[in-house]
Amino acid sequence: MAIDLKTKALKKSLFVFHLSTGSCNNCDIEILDCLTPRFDIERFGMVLVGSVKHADVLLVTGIGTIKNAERIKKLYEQMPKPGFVVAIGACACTGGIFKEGYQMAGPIDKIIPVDVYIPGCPPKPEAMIAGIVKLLEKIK
Amino acid sequence: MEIIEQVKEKFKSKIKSVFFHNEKRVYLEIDKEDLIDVVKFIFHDLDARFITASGIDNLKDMEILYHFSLDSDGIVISLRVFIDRDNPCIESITSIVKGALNIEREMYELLGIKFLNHPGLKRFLTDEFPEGFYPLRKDSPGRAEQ
Amino acid sequence: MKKVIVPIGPYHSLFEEPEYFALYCDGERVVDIEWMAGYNHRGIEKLSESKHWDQVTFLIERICGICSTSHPIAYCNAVEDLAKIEIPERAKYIRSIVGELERLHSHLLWVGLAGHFLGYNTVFMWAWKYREPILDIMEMVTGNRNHYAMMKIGGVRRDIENEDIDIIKKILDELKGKLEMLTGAVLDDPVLAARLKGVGVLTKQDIKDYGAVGPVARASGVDIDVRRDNPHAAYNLVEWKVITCQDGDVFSKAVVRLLECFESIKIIEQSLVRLKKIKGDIAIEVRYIPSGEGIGRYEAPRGECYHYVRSDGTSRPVRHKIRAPSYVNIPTFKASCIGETIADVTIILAGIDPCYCCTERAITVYDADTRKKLFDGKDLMKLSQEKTRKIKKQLGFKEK
Amino acid sequence: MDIMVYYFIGIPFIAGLFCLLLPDKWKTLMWAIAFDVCLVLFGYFVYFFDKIPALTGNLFVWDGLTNFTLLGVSFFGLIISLYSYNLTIDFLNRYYGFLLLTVASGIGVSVSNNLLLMAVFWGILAITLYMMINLGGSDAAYPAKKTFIMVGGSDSFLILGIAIVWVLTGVLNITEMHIEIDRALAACGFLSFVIAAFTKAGAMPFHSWIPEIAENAPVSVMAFLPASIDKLLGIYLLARVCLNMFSYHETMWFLLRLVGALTIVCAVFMALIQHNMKKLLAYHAVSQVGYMVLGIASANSVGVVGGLFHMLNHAIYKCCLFLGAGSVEEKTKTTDLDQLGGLAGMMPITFVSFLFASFAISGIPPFNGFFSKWMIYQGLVEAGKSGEPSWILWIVMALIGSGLTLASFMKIIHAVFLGQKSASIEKKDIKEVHWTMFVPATILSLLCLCFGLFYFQIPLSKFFLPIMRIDNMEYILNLELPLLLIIAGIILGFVIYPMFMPRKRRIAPVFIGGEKQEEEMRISGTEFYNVIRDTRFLKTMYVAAEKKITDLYEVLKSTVLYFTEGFRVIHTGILGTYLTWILFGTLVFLYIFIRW
Amino acid sequence: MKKLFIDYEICNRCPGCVVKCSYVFHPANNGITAVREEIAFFFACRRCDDYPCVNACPNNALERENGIIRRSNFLCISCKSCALACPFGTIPVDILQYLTERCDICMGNRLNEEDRFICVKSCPYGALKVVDDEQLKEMKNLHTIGQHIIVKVINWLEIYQIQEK
Amino acid sequence: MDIIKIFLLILGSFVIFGISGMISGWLDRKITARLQWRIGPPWWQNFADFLKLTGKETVIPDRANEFLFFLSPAIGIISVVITGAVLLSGIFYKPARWDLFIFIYLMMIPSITIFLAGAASGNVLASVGAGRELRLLLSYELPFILALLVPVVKYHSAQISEIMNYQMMYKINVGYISGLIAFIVGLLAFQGKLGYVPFDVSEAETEIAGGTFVEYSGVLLAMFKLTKWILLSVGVTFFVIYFLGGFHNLITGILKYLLVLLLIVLIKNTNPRLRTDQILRFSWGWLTILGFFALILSLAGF
Ligand code: SF4
Ligand code: SF4
Ligand code: SF4
Ligand code: SF4
Ligand code: SF4
Ligand code: SF4
Ligand code: SF4
Ligand code: SF4
Repeated sequence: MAIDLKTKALKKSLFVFHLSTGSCNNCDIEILDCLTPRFDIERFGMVLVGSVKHADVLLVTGIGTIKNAERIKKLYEQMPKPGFVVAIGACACTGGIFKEGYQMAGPIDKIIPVDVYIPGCPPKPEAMIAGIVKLLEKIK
Repeated sequence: MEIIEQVKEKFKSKIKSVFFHNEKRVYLEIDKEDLIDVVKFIFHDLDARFITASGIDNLKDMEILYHFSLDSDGIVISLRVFIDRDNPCIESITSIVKGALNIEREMYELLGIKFLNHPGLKRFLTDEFPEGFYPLRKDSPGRAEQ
Repeated sequence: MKKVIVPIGPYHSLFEEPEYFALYCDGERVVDIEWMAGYNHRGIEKLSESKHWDQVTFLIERICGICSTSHPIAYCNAVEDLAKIEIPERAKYIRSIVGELERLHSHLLWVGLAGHFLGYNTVFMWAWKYREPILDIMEMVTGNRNHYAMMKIGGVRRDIENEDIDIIKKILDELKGKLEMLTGAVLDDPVLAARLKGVGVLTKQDIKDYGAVGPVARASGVDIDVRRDNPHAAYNLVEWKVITCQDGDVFSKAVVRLLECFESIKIIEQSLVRLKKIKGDIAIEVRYIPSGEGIGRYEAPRGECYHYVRSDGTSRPVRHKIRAPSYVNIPTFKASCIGETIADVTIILAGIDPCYCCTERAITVYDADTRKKLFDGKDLMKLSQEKTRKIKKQLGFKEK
Repeated sequence: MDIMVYYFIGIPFIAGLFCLLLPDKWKTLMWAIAFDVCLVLFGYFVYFFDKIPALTGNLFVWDGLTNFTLLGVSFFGLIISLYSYNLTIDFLNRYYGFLLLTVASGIGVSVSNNLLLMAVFWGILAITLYMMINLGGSDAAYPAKKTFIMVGGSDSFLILGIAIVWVLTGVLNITEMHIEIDRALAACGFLSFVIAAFTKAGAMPFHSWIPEIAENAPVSVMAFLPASIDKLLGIYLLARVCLNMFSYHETMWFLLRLVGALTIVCAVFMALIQHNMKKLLAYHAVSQVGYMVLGIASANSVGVVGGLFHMLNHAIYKCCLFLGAGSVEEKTKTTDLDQLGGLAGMMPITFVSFLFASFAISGIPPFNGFFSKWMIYQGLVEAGKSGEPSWILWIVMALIGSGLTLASFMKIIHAVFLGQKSASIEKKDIKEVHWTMFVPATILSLLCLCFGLFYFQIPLSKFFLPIMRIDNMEYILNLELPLLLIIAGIILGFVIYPMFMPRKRRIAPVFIGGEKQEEEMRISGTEFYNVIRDTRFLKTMYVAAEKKITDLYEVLKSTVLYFTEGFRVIHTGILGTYLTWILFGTLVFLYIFIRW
Repeated sequence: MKKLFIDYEICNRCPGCVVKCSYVFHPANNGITAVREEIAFFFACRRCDDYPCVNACPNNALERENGIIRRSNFLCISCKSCALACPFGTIPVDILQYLTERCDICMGNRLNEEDRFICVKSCPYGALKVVDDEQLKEMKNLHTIGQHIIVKVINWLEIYQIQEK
Repeated sequence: MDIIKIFLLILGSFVIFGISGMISGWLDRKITARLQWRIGPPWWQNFADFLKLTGKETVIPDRANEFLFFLSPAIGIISVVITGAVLLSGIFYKPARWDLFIFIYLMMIPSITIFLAGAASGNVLASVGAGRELRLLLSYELPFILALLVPVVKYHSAQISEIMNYQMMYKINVGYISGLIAFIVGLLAFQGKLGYVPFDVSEAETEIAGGTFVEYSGVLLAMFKLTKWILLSVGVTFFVIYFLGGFHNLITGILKYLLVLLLIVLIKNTNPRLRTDQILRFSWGWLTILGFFALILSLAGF
């Protein structure tokens, strides 16, 4: 019962940490856009936090360059569990237009386990919210 | 175009060729020994703004284009310098233009051109790759040996 | 000198992108800064050598999400310069409109983020709220909120319909009032002024030394603007003026950006009026890209985008050099940040409006080795899989 | 009883002289002598506390204040000698010898009723202080000289005061005096005494010797003399002067308060920016004097009790802090804050005792410092009620001083124990110090807590209320409820907290934006207050302070030197020779005096 | 003067060119395709009256200049419609490349001397040769493109011209 | 004294101020959101946050000093609960025997625990935050004290119960000019204690990534959040009691509470973050001058 309550609370209160790993920063801008009046993800209890130690969800954008790969892993390790990873944008899901890039160590799911993929270049904020709703369904 | 005349006047034989792509785009070819003088003149006396430098690998040699903008006329002057490919080194212009610091660093990193008297010729973009890996060189093996 | 490194980044909420500034501090005072880049390095310069001229526009767009039409414009200018193409008038106006809309949204975005960095979230929210209608226009006109895919060598890809023009005008009119309010709120706030005035001052000499461009330069009284100096698109066909400030501090940068918004609106409105009258193609047909070299410039929201392309007559560039505005603006931190406090450094860095994506475009190598070994697609796939596996295996992957 | 007093003074005195004669190598023997003597004395004073009948003789006085001071002196002697077990300095014989001599003369000062006798002991204290500082090696020579000249100079003020008092009243017995400050001469006499007390205790502007010696004198000496014994005795004298000898006078007392408040604030500002742990502690040793002065000068019972209580508390926690600093220095060989860091894990006991003492000195409830400060505030409020005009100013200064104290101690805590390890510490294999070093500190820190939690039961009702002859202090009881709440809160907290203790734990690297940890990513904490230093107004002050214009000694020195260039030739310049003569002369003087 | 000789009779039969090329300004450049494209349009094309290829091109990439087909390197999307449309099958599909290639007949820069003309060495069918004028003397049906390329091909242009007459 | 009563008081304070703190925290977020044209979180948001954090794993940084890392949240929470209990004690004990000074000192402890937490984390960013927290403490403490001393000067007593009685008898403290000024100064200084904008330098998410709390996660973070919420509630309650005449009438009391809360949130949302040196200059300059001015006024009887 207590566990149940905590899971429920988790669903209602996701702290997201934004991790950009070689993106074109459009996805990142759109993530920030989610915070702003039109989309306002705080309605759902989501807050953007500055430290990965507070986070429940990593929002990963970008192709995951070689320079980033080990850092992403480190950050994933630092995130307190239960924690989830959302790959945002074509880049994070597949590599997108930079797929042939030499620097590419990703896509992200090659580096860390990904729970939800949100494709698009960039995905619209609505899509991101929809993706996170999918994530909520996944949390048990 | 008087400005180009001025440059020609000043350096005469040192300007190996002048090429007008159109009236706003001028390419001047010079020797690498004369670079500093010409840059000094263009940067200080003509009060041009340094835009950037593009390094190009021609296999036979390397080419560096120093782009300067004369903002009041909207003219872009590109100084073309050819340097030896086997031993690519050239005087750094950072002593004149501070802003060239990172631009030259990048060229060093991606093309392997050594800039003499550059204050901090370190890699900063691809420092995870092995030494001697110059991706923008045309004969670059394509991937660093791992 | 005792060195204390305070790391700013790479994954830091100050930046949307990963970037690492090692601040060498003495107390709160920053005595030196080291800039480590490469986290976002995707190798676009190299990638573009293996893409079709037309594909490159899309790639270039993805240099960055904020200047996502500035780089294409500069690139198209470069290719048009190379091929000596004159674009139709209608295309010129549309380019200006899209470019200026982007400037609007980008400046608002900056104002918001600057507020956010200062902990002034109200400004952040307000600015971004006012930015939304612009994105709406964008979506209406181009079909996407951010990567518009509007530019094309020889013109533009999509037209702006007459019916849309009225709607755009209406939205802009509404926006103007709100913008005025926001400008007032930001510029008259004494606390903001206390925070921003006299901070991170760049002198004219600094600007010249570092070759800084855009609002950063204009805030220091350096009157440069490629739109005026080297006219392209429709900028010489409409009335507007270049905003400059003399102080060179972060506050003037804010002033310049906010006032530029009004100029942008002016440009857009005039262009829209003209656009209605002009009939004709939106693009000319480009058949051949001859060999040669070309230079393209465009005044992106953050300053001059500079593209140099060289062609050998095939359907892809031989060399594509991109100099994004932030690449020359960021190093000015050497002049403006040293001696300031950490808190100021963050806002000074933000004042440059840096985004690092564009500074890190340069490489990506995927040449098949033509001399020694030929990989085919499958080999490459295998190799890359192997590599990924390898990376996966060794946590803390390192070459050699 | 008289005869006992001779023993109290004589035993340590003789033991001290004996130690001086012993060869340097017999470490343990000397230690045993010192320790045992102090133990016996302390045991005696504890056992006979309250049981010794009050005594007011020609030469000696024995009342509540004496009782308390004696307890203090012997206690700190005990603590320090325990701590010194593993001490590694040259001339240990001198160390223990002078330690015992100090104890002896400390006892002497506090029991003497005759002012001249007191002056003699006072003089011996100055000498032993000088000698003990000198043990710090050649670097300590200059500060030692400075100290000697300052403290010695204050002795002459004492003598001057005695002379004035003699002229005024014709008696030399403290207990028989009640002087109205109605004339200039009386005021001069009062001020002379006060200067003597201030110099000893280290109130501004006579403080400059304390920070000066801090860096070079052995830490245990710092802990013993300026931190505890000198405070006890200096404030003892002040209390005697203010309570017994002179009667209340508006202007004079105002002056005292002013000095007290200024001392608090100025010294704490200096402390804030120090980079050396010992020096920082020394400045606090100065700053805290201000509270005591303020308390005693509040001229009402709550305040005076607060001041005396604070004196005790200060001696306890400052001693503990110095001992902690000593332990750190023992292990790391440095007290430079920039080079320390992250010691908490390696020296947990030292850390906790240091932390407690820091809380105490910053006045965090429920540590003892809070209660004495609180009483001082109450005293000031009371003073305000009875018409003291600027009481609120003193309160503000005292409160802000307390805030600043907290800030500077947190800085030490960060720089020494928390934060990240510095490169030099990372290399060394540092462990907890020997038990003889941490036990004294632990005892003291527990005392801090104990005197806080049971502030009424032990220190107040045992020591101070009897001294002031107050039976009922309603005000003090005011604290009872909050205190109970605090205790209950802590108990509840520590009962409930384990239930909340995170069950799922994992150790992971620190988050620094994903970057790799580098050695330089370390804030030592010394720069915390650079901002304050750079503030426009304060900057000029600090610059001035660095030029030592606030240092009375330096100012006087430069003026005197200007005049005395010519006399230099006659001096051999070997200070030790002079001192031996002085010591010898004082002994002769003492002998004559006692006979007479 | 050395010239690159292409025997288009052999070459034309080849389903997909596999030669290596030492022109390295582009990754995986196969310069010979560019040459073959030129040959195809110059010599192999039958010059139809109604240009089925031009009409078939969905992107308007083909145009006719003086009767010779020219493919725009910018517009072609490599859909191969023209190859299908050509009734004579004169356009080999592998020359219709989206990313066009370049052959500089190894006149430009090469790192090593032996890198020159590696197309010749790597053509499995022997369609390529480096020749000098002496060797060319005996051969028939030779045509030159520019100064450096010699093609051995039955020139449909001539036939066309004959028909015209 | 009755032990049970004491413990009840502590527990009561924990529950009352915990819940009202969470609600206040939510109000803060909600009002902020409304000011920014957002909808904002639902009322149970802070409860959900708290509950979720308790269910999460705690990540201990490898360079931390574990002892303090675990201890400081506990001290923090205990200190604010005790402060709350001291405030509440007026309900049980009449007249409540406690005075201003203990309140001032108790209110310092949360800042210290935040500092200790940062210092114990072994992280540079946290260290920077910790340093800033201290500077912040230094800066706002002086005006805070000055502001709180104004009624003391007025009534010549540091006893809060007496001050309350005087307010009942005459008029509430903000009714006097000096009291009003003191209230404003105190509120601004309290903003610093709460670590709200413009004084949120020690957390400064966009500068040092959460500052002192950067390493905290799970239960420990939850405790700090709770500490902050309770601090908010306790502080506002204190202001209501000390300056606005207290809760004698529950309805007006709550209205007063909301008013003070609204003021705090408004200040928070209409200012950017200041730099530490600016904070220092502001609070040791303007605020202190104002504070002294209020003191002088109250000495003069206004
Ligand atoms: S159709 Fe949509 S999803 Fe598909 S490539 Fe185009 S934009 Fe992407
Ligand atoms: S998916 Fe598209 S928008 Fe997102 S980072 Fe990648 S390129 Fe940019
Ligand atoms: S400056 Fe660069 S990163 Fe920033 S918006 Fe423009 S292109 Fe993008
Ligand atoms: S050159 Fe050789 S491989 Fe290429 S198409 Fe001709 S015959 Fe085939
Ligand atoms: S392959 Fe090219 S030229 Fe041929 S039909 Fe297709 S687009 Fe036209
Ligand atoms: S492959 Fe190209 S030509 Fe064919 S349908 Fe797709 S976009 Fe059109
Ligand atoms: S269809 Fe074939 S033969 Fe006819 S013109 Fe076109 S390419 Fe030549
Ligand atoms: S001649 Fe040289 S450039 Fe031309 S295809 Fe052969 S190898 Fe390539």
